[in-house]
Amino acid sequence: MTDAASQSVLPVLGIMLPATGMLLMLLVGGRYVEWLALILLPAGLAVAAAIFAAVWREGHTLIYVVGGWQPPLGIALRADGLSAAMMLVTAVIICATGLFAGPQFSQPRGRPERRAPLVFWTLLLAIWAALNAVVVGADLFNLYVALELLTFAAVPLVALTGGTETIEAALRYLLFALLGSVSYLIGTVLLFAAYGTLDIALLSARVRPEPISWIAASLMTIGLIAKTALFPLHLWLPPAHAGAPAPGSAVLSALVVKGSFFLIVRLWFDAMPGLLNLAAAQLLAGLGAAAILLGSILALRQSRLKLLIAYSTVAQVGYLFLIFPLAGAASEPASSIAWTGGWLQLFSHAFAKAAMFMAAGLIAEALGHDRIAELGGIARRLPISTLAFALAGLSLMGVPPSGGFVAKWLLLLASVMQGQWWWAAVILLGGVLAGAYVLIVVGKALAPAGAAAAPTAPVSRRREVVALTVALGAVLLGLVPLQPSELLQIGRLDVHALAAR
Amino acid sequence: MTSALAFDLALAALVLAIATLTIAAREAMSAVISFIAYGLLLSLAWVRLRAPDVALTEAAIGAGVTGLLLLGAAATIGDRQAGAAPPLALMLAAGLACALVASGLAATTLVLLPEPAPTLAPPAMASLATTGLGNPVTAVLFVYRALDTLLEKVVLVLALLGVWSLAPDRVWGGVARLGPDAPPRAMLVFLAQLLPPVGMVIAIYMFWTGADHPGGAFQGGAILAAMWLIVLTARLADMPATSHPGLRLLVLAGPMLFAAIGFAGWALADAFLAYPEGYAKPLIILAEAGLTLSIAATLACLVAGPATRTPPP
Amino acid sequence: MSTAIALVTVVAVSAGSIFFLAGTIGLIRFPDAPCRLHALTKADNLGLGLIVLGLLPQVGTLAEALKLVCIWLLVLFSGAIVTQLIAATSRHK
Amino acid sequence: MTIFAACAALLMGLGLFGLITNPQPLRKIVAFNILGSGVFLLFGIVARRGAAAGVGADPVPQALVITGIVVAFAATAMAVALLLRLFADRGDTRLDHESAAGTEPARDDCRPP
Repeated sequence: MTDAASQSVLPVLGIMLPATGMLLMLLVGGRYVEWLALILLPAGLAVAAAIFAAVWREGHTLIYVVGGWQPPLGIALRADGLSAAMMLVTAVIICATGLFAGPQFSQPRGRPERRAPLVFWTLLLAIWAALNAVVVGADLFNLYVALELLTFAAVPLVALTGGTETIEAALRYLLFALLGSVSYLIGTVLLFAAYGTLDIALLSARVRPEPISWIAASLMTIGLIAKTALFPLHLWLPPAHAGAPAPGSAVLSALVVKGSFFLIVRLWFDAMPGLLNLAAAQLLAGLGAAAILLGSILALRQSRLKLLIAYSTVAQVGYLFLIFPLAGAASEPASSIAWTGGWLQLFSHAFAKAAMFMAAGLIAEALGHDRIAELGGIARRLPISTLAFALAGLSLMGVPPSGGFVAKWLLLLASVMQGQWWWAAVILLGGVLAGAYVLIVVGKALAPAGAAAAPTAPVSRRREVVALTVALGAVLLGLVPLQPSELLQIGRLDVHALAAR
Repeated sequence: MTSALAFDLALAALVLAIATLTIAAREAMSAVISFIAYGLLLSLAWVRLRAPDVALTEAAIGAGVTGLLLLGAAATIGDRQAGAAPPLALMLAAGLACALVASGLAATTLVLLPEPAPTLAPPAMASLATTGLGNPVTAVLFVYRALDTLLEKVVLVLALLGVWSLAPDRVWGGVARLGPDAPPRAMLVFLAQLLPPVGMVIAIYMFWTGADHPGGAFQGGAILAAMWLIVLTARLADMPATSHPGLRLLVLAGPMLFAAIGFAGWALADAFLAYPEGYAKPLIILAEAGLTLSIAATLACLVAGPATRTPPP
Repeated sequence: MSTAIALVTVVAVSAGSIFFLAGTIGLIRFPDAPCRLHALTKADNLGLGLIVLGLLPQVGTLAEALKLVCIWLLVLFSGAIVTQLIAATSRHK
Repeated sequence: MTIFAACAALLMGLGLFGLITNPQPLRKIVAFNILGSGVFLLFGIVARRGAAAGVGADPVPQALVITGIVVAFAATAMAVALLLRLFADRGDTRLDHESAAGTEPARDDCRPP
């Protein structure tokens, strides 16, 4: 069924390395957890890099048939260009988060095991395994299990600090996520009932534009939207993402919400090509546009830094949904431009948002609070963190030469080329609003310290540098030549070619 | 045929009536009790749908262990927590929306599903001989779609970690509280002395027979968990501390063994989670044995909840 | 012969069902916990016993028959103890 | 089978209604379980429709349901644990506290001692 050259065990390793690593951590406990992390993080990065290199070099999808049982009876894993890019970005952000979190979550020597370090490191690896399973999954039910893995890793991370507010945020997040899972599951069973397979490639060949496909796709999309926190199902996100400890927020905002978004794209572009029609695409993008405007305006009104950043995630996730009308239309090259722009937005937001939450975490640690009104003088105390925040902000605003700029520019270009100018207006307005909320924070940080400025706690220089490096990553993404656009197309054709057989 | 139809109708009506009771019940405790009855009746529906494996799982986990968990929560919280019910207009709107959803789904399943229905039963049965198993559901769980099962075990461990992580920092690694603080009644102790040996035999039978007949690791594990919980509630054994290396090993051994068998398949049988020819059945039974123990420990720990007392010195 | 066996089954299972019905009505209608338990135990012990008895002639193998009897014994045993526990708890309150 | 298909749809509707309208999180969790079991029943109907090759129901959806029941239990356990912790901390379990983290300064007690 598949040519030998594309068989590779690497996707399995991408899932199983962090998954078994997580089990091992729980088994050994105590100080060994950090040592294991020290081994597993680079190893996982190496696997991701190997997959990226293999897909790049060979130019087609890597496939692994688990247990040798071909779909539809068995489960296959597929790493196409998009999966490879997602895996690499995930690995880089996870490793950076690990470096950032190292001093915060370390076990003291010769004392009983502490709660937070053990839980944090195991959850970090579990999130990694789940995200890798989501991006290489090719079976709708296997993807359901992967999504649940992601949820069950993310929820305790929200509640990690143990504050009552965060427990409540975690519970609300869990309830939203469970409703989303159920909705997704109904769609899955309907598709299986109609077409007798759960495999995405087989499904894309069998699916017909008929009512049951529509119903299934809608239910699955609604479920995934609840997990992605697209407006109007975004209510759970700000308290959850703001309540987690800084490294947790970084991973949640940068990566976890993207996992379910990735599946929405998989569903409409890979599993059910040709089913995406204008009305559905415009509706999704319309919700995205509402999220951009509403999220940005709410971000402007926040008095706390972490909540501001969390609302900014609501807004930035909105941009991703512009991919549906812009890349879904069959008008080359505009749709390819939009496709590249959409994914670049995802990647640059991942870097920018991770950096922002890291910087905000350091600022909160130094001040003992994160009230925006009382940030005065922090630029002098923590110049590196402030710079990291500002650089990440540039990418969110879409200022050249950042990755966010290129992404938004490509989306803008695509919408103008296709005559869908209203999305262009939203993109520009969103950029202006993002500029406003970033400038409020930076302006306050640059202001002189107030008379009642509290003394600041010392902050690790190493962690500041990690935040800055991640922010630089967001900027540098804008300088990468547009070659990745070709990578992002790898496998899209493969799936269709497979479908044709 | 008509008597079967009448039975199905009565069963479905009863299931729906009890579900309505569960949703509409005034007190949390009555809702939970009717939920357990609902789960048991539902497992009869699964028998009628010719899915005895699912019926056992629903009865053991869906009704049994979930019910136990919810009973504990309802006993602790009661109805003291009640927030205000939404206004009537909102209730009506929600009711209308849910009725629409239900009728839409009913119409979808009754009208839109294709005839003849697509099925994977023929390929699943055709390959059954190569696995050496007699129960096709076990074959799907441990051979064809073993990756799902493996990841789902990780989900279960992760849920336990999530529950444990809710312990306050000062009691981390401590002991969970199970049941009331009062000393156990003599009758309970008597039950805990007599029932577990029988239960263990049934659990082992359930896991062992799963290869060829309805049953398996989940159902056996759930029964084992229930037996352990009875023993712990009767204070015949101490609840182990969540930091106890033995407990952690017990929880993790099954998933790790299964993963190890998966990797061994990669080395010896050309594919991750493939079994070498002729060794499929013994390896699956080995994995299931480990998983039965781990599932039992995990389910029991999930019911017991996070630590509330400091670890013993 | 087979008619006689079938008759035994029908009579025994019907009688068992009547006990269950009566027990359930008692469970719903009786005022307090001890009365309800009194009704319930009749259903459990006698009703199930009669049903098992009725089914015994229908099974094919000895193992199946043993399983049926085991089920009845287990229900008898756990039912008796749980009833005691519930009664003790309700008296305590 | 038609009967159980209608039953499954109604169960999903009931569960959804309880999940949306009941203000008590514990009752929401119970409702989620009813909703979930309705979905699983749908799997069962699909399995029964796929009876072939000498088995009364397609084993693949049956296996998926078994996996699903275990995952639903894990979700219930996590939700109940969060709920009990919330109750222990605050004495109620309402989820309608507005601006969850808006009033309180950031707490980060995961810092090393």
